[in-house]
Amino acid sequence: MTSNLTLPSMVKPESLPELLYQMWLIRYFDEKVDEFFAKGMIHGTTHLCVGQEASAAGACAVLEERDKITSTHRGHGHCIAKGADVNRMMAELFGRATGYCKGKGGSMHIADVDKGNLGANGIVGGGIPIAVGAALTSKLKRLGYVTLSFFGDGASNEGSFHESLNMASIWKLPVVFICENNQYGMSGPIKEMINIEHIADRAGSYGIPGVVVDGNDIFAVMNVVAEAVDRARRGEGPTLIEAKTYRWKGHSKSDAKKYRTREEEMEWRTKRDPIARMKSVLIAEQLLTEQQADEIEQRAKQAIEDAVKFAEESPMPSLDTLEEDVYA
Amino acid sequence: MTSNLTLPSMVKPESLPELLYQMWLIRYFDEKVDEFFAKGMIHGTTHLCVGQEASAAGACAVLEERDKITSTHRGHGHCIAKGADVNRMMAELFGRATGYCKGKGGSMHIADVDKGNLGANGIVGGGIPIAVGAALTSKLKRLGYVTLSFFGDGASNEGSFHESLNMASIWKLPVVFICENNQYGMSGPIKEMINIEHIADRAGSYGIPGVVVDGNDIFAVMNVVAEAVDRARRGEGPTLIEAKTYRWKGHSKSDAKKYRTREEEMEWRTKRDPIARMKSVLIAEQLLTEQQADEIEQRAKQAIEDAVKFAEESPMPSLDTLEEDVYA
Amino acid sequence: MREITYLEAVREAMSQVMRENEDVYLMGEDIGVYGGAFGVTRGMIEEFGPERIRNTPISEAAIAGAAVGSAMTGMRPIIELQFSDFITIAMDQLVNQAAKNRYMFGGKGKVPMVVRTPAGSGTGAAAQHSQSLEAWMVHVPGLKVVQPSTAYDAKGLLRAAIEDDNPVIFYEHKLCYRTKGHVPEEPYTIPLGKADIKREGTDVTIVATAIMVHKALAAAVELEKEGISVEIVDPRTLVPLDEETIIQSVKKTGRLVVVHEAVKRGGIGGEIASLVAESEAFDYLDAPIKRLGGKPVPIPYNPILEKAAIPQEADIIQAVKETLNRV
Amino acid sequence: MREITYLEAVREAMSQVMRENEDVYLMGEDIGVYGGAFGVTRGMIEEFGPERIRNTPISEAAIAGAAVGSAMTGMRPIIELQFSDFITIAMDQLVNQAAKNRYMFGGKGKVPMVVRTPAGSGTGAAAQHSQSLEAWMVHVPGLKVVQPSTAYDAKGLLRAAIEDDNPVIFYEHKLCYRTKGHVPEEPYTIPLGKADIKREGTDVTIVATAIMVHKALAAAVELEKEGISVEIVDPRTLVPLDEETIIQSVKKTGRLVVVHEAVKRGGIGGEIASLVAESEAFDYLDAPIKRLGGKPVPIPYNPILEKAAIPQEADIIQAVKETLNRV
Ligand SMILES: Cc1ncc(C[n+]2csc(CCOP(=O)(O)OP(=O)(O)O)c2C)c(N)n1
Ligand SMILES: Cc1ncc(C[n+]2csc(CCOP(=O)(O)OP(=O)(O)O)c2C)c(N)n1
Ligand SMILES: [Mg+2]
Ligand SMILES: [Mg+2]
Repeated sequence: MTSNLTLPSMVKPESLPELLYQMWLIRYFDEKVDEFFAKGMIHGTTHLCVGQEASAAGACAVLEERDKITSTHRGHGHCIAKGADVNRMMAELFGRATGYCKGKGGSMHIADVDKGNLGANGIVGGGIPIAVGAALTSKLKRLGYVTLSFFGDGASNEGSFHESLNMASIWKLPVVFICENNQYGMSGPIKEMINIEHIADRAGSYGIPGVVVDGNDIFAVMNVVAEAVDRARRGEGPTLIEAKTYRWKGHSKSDAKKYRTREEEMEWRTKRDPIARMKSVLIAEQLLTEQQADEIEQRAKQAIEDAVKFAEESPMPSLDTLEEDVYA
Repeated sequence: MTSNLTLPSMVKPESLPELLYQMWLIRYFDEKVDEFFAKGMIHGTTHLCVGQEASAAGACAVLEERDKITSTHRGHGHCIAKGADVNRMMAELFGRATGYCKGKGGSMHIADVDKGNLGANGIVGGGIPIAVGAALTSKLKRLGYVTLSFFGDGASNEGSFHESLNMASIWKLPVVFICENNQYGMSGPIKEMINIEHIADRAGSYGIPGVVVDGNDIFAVMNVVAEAVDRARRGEGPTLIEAKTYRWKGHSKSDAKKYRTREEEMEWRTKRDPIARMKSVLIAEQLLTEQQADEIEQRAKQAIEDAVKFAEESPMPSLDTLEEDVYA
Repeated sequence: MREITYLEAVREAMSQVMRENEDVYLMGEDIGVYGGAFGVTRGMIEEFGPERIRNTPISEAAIAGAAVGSAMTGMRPIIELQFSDFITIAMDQLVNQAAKNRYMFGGKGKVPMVVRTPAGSGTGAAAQHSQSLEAWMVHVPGLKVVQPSTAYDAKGLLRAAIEDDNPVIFYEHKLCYRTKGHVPEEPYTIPLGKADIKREGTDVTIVATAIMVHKALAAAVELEKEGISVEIVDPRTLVPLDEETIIQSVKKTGRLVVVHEAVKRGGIGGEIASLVAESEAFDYLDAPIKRLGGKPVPIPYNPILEKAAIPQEADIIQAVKETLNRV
Repeated sequence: MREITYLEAVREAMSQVMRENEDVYLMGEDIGVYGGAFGVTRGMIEEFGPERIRNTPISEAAIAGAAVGSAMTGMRPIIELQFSDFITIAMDQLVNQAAKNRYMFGGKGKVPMVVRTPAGSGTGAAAQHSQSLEAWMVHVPGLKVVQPSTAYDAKGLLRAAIEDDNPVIFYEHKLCYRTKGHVPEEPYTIPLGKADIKREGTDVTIVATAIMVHKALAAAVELEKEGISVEIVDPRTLVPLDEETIIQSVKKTGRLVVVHEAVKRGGIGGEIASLVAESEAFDYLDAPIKRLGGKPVPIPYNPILEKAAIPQEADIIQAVKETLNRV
């Protein structure tokens, strides 16, 4: 295979079909979760990242396994992209003992510490300082890993964003802040919640690079994140990346979406679907045929069906486990 | 009197000698407090603003009585500049019943709500959101007043700074943020605590003007703050002003000042004394004679002696008052 | 009398005060067209407009602080914190500023603000969205703390909280939102500091708060079948606390079970039990006081574990019987 | 044995662990050349350098959060919050993250970090710099809470806290800093969860924490003159709490006074009193349990008022006598 695509050095053209698979996996995972929630088959609430697959998959594609991420309430995509097993994820949503958190965490708290995912987070902005700390460990122990912190546009108005970026900057920590600007914080349009055009411009307050990227273009995301990761790994400190994207679904389980128009949604769904875009590039670049692309999609769909089966067949946690795991 | 000075419209040349008096009052107040603390005659701790008189006096000089301020742990200057009675201030430091807080607040909590001083604050950054709220009242009730929020360089790294400036900006609130950058947050040199040159540049994160001013030049301070106040009063929203200054004394009661050199201190004391600078301008502009200037200084000194006398002769609060004033 | 939900009662209390008093306004995340995370403010922005139903950025510290500053200068803000767990981000403004200003300033100024916030588990939202942290607030002089359990109480207490000249933390329980009750249409207040006897009885007193009032009521029905007569006291406000009503009830019944959802360790059960033990009711006690509270765990996600983490009807029945030596 | 101050003991514990274990480091405001607000870390940056004695910006939320992230990835951070009142700004990271991560993640990961922070009044620093908020932390499953009263305990407990694999809130009392005691030079640990009987006695048990241990000891000397023999139990750690030692003592003496500096309402006194009342010691009680705690006020500035806001030696003497019906 040869290709004219500009790719970061750590991403080989051969691996791109697998990345497409990952995007489909994310999408079908969340579509399935949506279905179950609509049917009332899952407890609690959930935040789906359908439409935002490229920022999760693209950003994590340039990471090494030892690298770490901190994620958010809208974290299934990050989790899958950082290498998690969809069976155990689905089992967690079903509250089963085989889930990543043994049924104790649910959608908002899936972590995969072994794979470097330091956890989804139910607190908006809560993961940002944690990423700073993980980066500090890397620096103090000279471990060479980089930490990538995902958060939303809304989170950029939390104090924790400000304190963390400043601290990471003055200490030149190996961390990359990636703001997935999906235009809304729940119902709050980011345009009304900040008085500047780009969240990336806030980098100026910390003397670090700020970059805006089309979050629905996985190639652009990979290149921008790769550069920031390199910079961080070289010891030159953090970068703030703003990936402009859109969530197709409502904010959480129940959302009448009164704060935006159906036209706006359609625009993003039809013209900027990150999966369709990647697929067409791969086909145009002859890295993939239509048929192979369909197979990839089907394989992902099937993996999610298998995950559901795994989850459904898994046991509930025993009541004895209630008081376990509080203290180490 | 005529003068070539550029002054904001609300400041009349005739009032300048009184402003010089106010700076002396601030200085002698804090020098006296320093003396008493050194002698162990006052309880607790204190943060002196000797050397920073121009930012307090200059900023408040352009305010109307109905305008409000929020202040800090280093708040005696702001308090005097906003019109407080030094007798009641000194009495408060002596813990007397006649003090502004009936002896319950002490140095860090003097407030003069009637005069629009919403309080010193022992929490770094704690007053900033309060100023936003006071400005919101002005806007909601169309009261036309402006709120000025003082805080230090160190406070600009608190989350509250970030959240407040953003909120004030998107709501176009009549508030002026004035950061008195005295180069250190306790022992932390601001140069090590941020990775940019000017804190004022953080205004860029909020889409508001950011202005650097020589905080030891009272004329410059008045002009810059007046413009920001005008803007706020016109309904055009907040401004961030950074007044570069220096505290002559240690951070608080006990401070070996190991984090800075005596030379640096001398430089600021001798070459940039805000009072000496104002005095020489007034004399050069023939708004004042040497002799009048001396009289002003003596009058201020005497006022502080009187304040001490008032405080010393005031009664201690009665034990009955302990449980009063918790609830309204 | 008309029946409405607890959620509607909260909304009605706010709307009525806002029609009467221009100084009252509401601030919070997604309280506008979204109607708030639980729908409490639905329709309010349409009536009162975006100036008085202020959608905020996600900035809890500034929301709380802006409320403090605005309250100090003459407004009566109500803020909605989307989940009471997020109070952790607003603590400085609530505890160090709102609660203390008046005292620190020697009795000058006042901070008439209400923090409305949904608490409690049972919705599957897990550890960071299910806490019951009211005990923290009880420990802070200068704050008042309200915890309504019924629609009727919610409406009257919220109005009282808004009219109060002090910062009031008003805990709404998520599982109470959909409960219905008779609620007069006209405005009324329930004074802060007045407990309510939710059921009269003679054998045991249960002091229960928020959702536990409902569980206790259900338990009482079962216990009655076994001939045990339970009196249920709902303090409604934890600060000020109506010690008198609790003590009188215990003097009558001679037995006390205290039950709350919050973690037992360090919860307000200890405070209430100790107050009673220190009071004249001590000599009337025929059995040791029983405390029920949440297990010492973060709230888990799985619904079975989630239920097991906090007291349930069966636990209350069991505790009452133990108190009566009838197990 | 050598005598050093409580402050020196804290410093020595940190320095010794840091010499042995590269994973331990310290973060906080002004802990470098300034030596911390109270001088606890004086000299440490000279020995360990600025990488391991990390001066931070004034950003309590990020300091706490960075400690969480760093602890989760293999370090053992100690953070110094300059005054324990500022924990209000770090609450989300401590309560929603540090305390809950392991549980939420189903037992994966651990958060071995220590939050050292000076608490208490008596220095004239007034309402925002004098609080005792340990009861909040006790209420949060996942945290451990330590409150040493002597130099010896401070050294051994701090080492245990650093070696513990969980987040530990370590309260240092400002007025204890200058107190001296015998402290071995070699490293040692005192297990978390082991109370210490600071004085043996037979008539009354006083459970006292932090500075109240010293006031209780002074009171005991006075009481002894009147023939009253007081036993003083210092829990030293509130989580885990050594219920056993407290219960045994009460069984022996039959009387209990609990005293802490924190505001009585909602303080841990209620928890301790209730635990005892619920325990087998209940039947041994010859008098109602007495709780002493701070008045329901923010700490005032004036030294006379400041003293009156919290229990003093005379109050303890009075409470003991009341318990013995000797007033
Ligand atoms: C501290 C905090 N405040 C509020 C919430 C409630 N909440 C959950 S997600 C959300 C919106 C977050 O917006 P953004 O950061 O843009 O992320 P997105 O949901 O768009 O992915 C809000 C307000 C929360 N979980 N935590
Ligand atoms: C939230 C909080 N953190 C820390 C402190 C301790 N402290 C008091 S003043 C100060 C330095 C503040 O620096 P800056 O904002 O520059 O004001 P300056 O003292 O220089 O006037 C510190 C760290 C505090 N009072 N509040
Ligand atoms: Mg968003
Ligand atoms: Mg400074």
